[in-house]
Amino acid sequence: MIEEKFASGQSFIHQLDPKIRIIASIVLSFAVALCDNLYIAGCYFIISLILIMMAKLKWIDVVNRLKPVFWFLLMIWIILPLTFDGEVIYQYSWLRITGPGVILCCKITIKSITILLLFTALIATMTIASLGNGLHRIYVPDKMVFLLLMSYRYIAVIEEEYKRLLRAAKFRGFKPGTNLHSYKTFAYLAGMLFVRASLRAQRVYQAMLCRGFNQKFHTLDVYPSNRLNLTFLIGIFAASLSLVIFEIM
Amino acid sequence: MIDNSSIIKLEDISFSYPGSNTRVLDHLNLEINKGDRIGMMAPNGSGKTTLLHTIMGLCKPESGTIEVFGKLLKNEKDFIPVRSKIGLLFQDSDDQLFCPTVLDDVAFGPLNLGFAPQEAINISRKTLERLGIQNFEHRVTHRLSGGQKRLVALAAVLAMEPEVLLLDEPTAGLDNKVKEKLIHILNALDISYFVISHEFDFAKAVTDKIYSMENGKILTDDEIHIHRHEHVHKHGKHPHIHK
Amino acid sequence: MIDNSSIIKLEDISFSYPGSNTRVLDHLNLEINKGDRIGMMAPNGSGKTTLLHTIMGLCKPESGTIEVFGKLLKNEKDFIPVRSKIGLLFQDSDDQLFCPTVLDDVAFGPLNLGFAPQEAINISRKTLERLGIQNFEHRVTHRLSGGQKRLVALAAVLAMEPEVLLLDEPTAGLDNKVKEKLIHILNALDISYFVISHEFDFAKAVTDKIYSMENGKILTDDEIHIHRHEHVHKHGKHPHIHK
Amino acid sequence: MHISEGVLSGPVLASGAVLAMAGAAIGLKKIDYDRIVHVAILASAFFVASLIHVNIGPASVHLILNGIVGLLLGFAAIPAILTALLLQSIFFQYGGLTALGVNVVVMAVPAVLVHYLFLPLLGKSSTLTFVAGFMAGMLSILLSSLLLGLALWFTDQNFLETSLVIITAHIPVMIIEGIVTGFCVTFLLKVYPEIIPVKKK
Ligand SMILES: Nc1ncnc2c1ncn2[C@@H]1O[C@H](COP(=O)(O)OP(=O)(O)OP(=O)(O)O)[C@@H](O)[C@H]1O
Ligand SMILES: Nc1ncnc2c1ncn2[C@@H]1O[C@H](COP(=O)(O)OP(=O)(O)OP(=O)(O)O)[C@@H](O)[C@H]1O
Ligand SMILES: [Mg+2]
Ligand SMILES: [Mg+2]
Repeated sequence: MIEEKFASGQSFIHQLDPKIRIIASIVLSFAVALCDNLYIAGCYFIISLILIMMAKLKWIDVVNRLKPVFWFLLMIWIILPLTFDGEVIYQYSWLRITGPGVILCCKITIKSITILLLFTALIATMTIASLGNGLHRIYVPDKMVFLLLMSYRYIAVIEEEYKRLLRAAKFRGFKPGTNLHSYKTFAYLAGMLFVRASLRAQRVYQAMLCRGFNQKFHTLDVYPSNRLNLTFLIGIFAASLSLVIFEIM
Repeated sequence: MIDNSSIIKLEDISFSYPGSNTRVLDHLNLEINKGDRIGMMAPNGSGKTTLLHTIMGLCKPESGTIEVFGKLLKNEKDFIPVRSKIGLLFQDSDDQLFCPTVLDDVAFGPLNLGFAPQEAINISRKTLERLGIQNFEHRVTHRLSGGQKRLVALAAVLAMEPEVLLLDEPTAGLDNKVKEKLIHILNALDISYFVISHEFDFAKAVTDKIYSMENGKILTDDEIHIHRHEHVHKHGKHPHIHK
Repeated sequence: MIDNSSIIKLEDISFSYPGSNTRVLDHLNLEINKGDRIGMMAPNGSGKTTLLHTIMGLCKPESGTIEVFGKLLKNEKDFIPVRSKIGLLFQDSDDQLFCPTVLDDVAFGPLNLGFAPQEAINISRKTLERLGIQNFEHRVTHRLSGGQKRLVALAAVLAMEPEVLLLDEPTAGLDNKVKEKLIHILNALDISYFVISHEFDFAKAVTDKIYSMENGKILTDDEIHIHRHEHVHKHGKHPHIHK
Repeated sequence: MHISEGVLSGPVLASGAVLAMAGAAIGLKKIDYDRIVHVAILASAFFVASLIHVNIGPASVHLILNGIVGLLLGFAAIPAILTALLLQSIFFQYGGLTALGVNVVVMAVPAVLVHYLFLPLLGKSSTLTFVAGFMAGMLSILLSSLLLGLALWFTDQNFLETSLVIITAHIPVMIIEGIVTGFCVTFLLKVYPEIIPVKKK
């Protein structure tokens, strides 16, 4: 279930330094989030599509990945046009759809999809290991990077444990339903996960001590800087800066 | 029912894990009849656990048929009622015990079967007594020793009054005392079982015939034979069982 | 240094886990000398893992002395420099491989020892090569198979260039191919080691003497003896190793 | 409980990001090196537990359990939740980078609050333990949905109705989280009390 589906490509984007990709995606995402003009948001959307193409990702996978957002957008489109104040563009008895509501929905739709596409193209295309490396080099504290890497490392192990526990419960005739017994059972399963996590943490810490861990994290920085990275970053900066200036004017 | 009616019948079962292209089970056939006490000894990774999971409907075979109590089982729904009639003891007891106390854990199955709490408690007490561990009742499962956990897991399975037991390496991690106890318990049971073990002495003590597995197929009694081998031991002053 | 100088010397060590009143180690003595290749076979729960953890200073004994390389180790501080000279291979490789990629993991130790990143990488590459797994370098550790994980964990330990290895059931869960590989690797090493195993064939193939444990004490070679026993097998057409 | 990208205004996003960073910094500072593995692996357990789906009638919701994480970790819950949310974004695309800060605040502030409110009550008696757990679970979801509503309301006062819908929709979740957290705390206290941090005076 936990897979890094997009991380294993050979495209131009995949070859960029993780640090560069993280910075680029932060800059672009915030530029999009702050943008208030539908047309300019459209430009960002095109940029994000270009980045996805540059990363050579399969469209079907990308669309699948966006599914949770589509549900959210569906909800937005149902609620906002009806609840926003402003000029009424359509009325049917007490139902009134307002212009500002519809425009806001369009903006949210474009902006949210754009930000997620940027994230997919730039961040989801690296392994968590590279992400950790990149974060370390943009001066995210050691402990935070370590937390991320370590937590990722053990998710798969703990998930396996959860599956086995749930399987055992099912073998003993457990049928999840809307009742206290079910909630109690899930509480016990979750509790057991925390217990096992804690016991494993003890053993892992012991293993770290045995390997000479002395309260300091070291990392291997093996990304040589090259001109491509810089060019890409300058391109991204230039694009977002010009769009921001354009919007202000 | 006739005494040797078929309880579990696998025919021509093939299975491989998704993403792997070796068949763990390869056109496998197996029949467990009423009254059977079958042992299974086979190397690590030969697919024993997978076989048990297939019987329980956890691994969906690519081909072949599974019949339990004379009924053909096809989809998840068919397996649900069957699961409470087949008692599976997991390879690792830690995966099987998730309730706070021993009594809670043993009562979990009966509660799921629809017994009222008091009845479930009675059933559980009786089962614990049967295994001679009634004094564990209020112990916290997670703090029991490996052997104690195994016995509680067995009690949890027996409390559902299954018609057949599937035991996945019940002696792994147990010391000799607990093993002897387990031998007594199994021999006193009047239900059929199928037990995986790496220990010949144990398997021999609790079963009537021993199967093996190779290349995804079952090898029955006449295809395997007894073989002598060296082992290290303390001066045989204690009765011992090998691991 | 004389060839058979003492590397690890435990004297009169007693240990029990907090909250429990049984002594897992009870006035135990053990000496590992330079050049020793010692095997340890003992039942589950007899305290083998606890023994190794005591040597590493992860379990603090109630009484007795621990001497490593001739130095008396008393508190946490004394153990720190020693830990990098003793390589402990954990029973569960998942506990030991906590870095994202294989290279990161193997380099973790050397980096902690103060090597510069590039040097650490070189050491790690060389170690991986030595075990014939240089092509794993950029693999994600948790996606490796059980046997692969074990080899990487061994590489991680060896990369610290320890003067003695403590191996906790290195073959558990491994198939025969990996086992044979491990036998070759261990036999090609020129450092002393102490290896816990439940498999006689393996222990015999890689060690010169075999100890056991009982009641919290070590039993040495002359207190145990080789013993013949029956086992079930398919017609011995394959080379096999018992579990 | 996530707020999606592209909804919130600049000032709200910025305050969320700043608060989350400050909180994470405090949290990290409180984690000693010998506890960091513990926090990391509990964060993985939190991630996995939040994949557990429970039924409510015909529908099913996934557990959130930020209350438990808060009880177990205190301030360290902030970096733990940040980690889990970032990993969720990467694996499931529940969010991107800009709303991450706000989402961390929404989930983690109630978690920390609940730690200081209810931890002292745990273990006094079995009823009190369950009640404290229930309150911790329920209150953390209630506060989270209030914070989420507040973030929307600060963005545009027109979001008032939307906020109310969200808070109302979470009422059943609050009850379930309360029950599950109550049982879970009881379980932990009985089975492995060492996991519950005790106050050093
Ligand atoms: N979830 C899984 N995904 C992929 N392969 C698996 C999975 N579980 C087991 N296997 C593989 O299937 C084969 C059979 O595994 P199985 O657990 O059935 O063996 P076993 O006979 O029970 O071994 P053991 O004696 O170690 O318990 C092994 O090669 C194993 O690596
Ligand atoms: N953390 C712990 N707290 C309390 N008791 C423990 C702990 N770890 C181990 N024990 C107990 O100490 C005894 C020795 O355990 P240990 O793990 O050293 O045995 P072992 O010989 O390594 O067994 P195995 O072959 O199963 O690995 C066992 O009875 C076990 O239940
Ligand atoms: Mg098995
Ligand atoms: Mg051990």
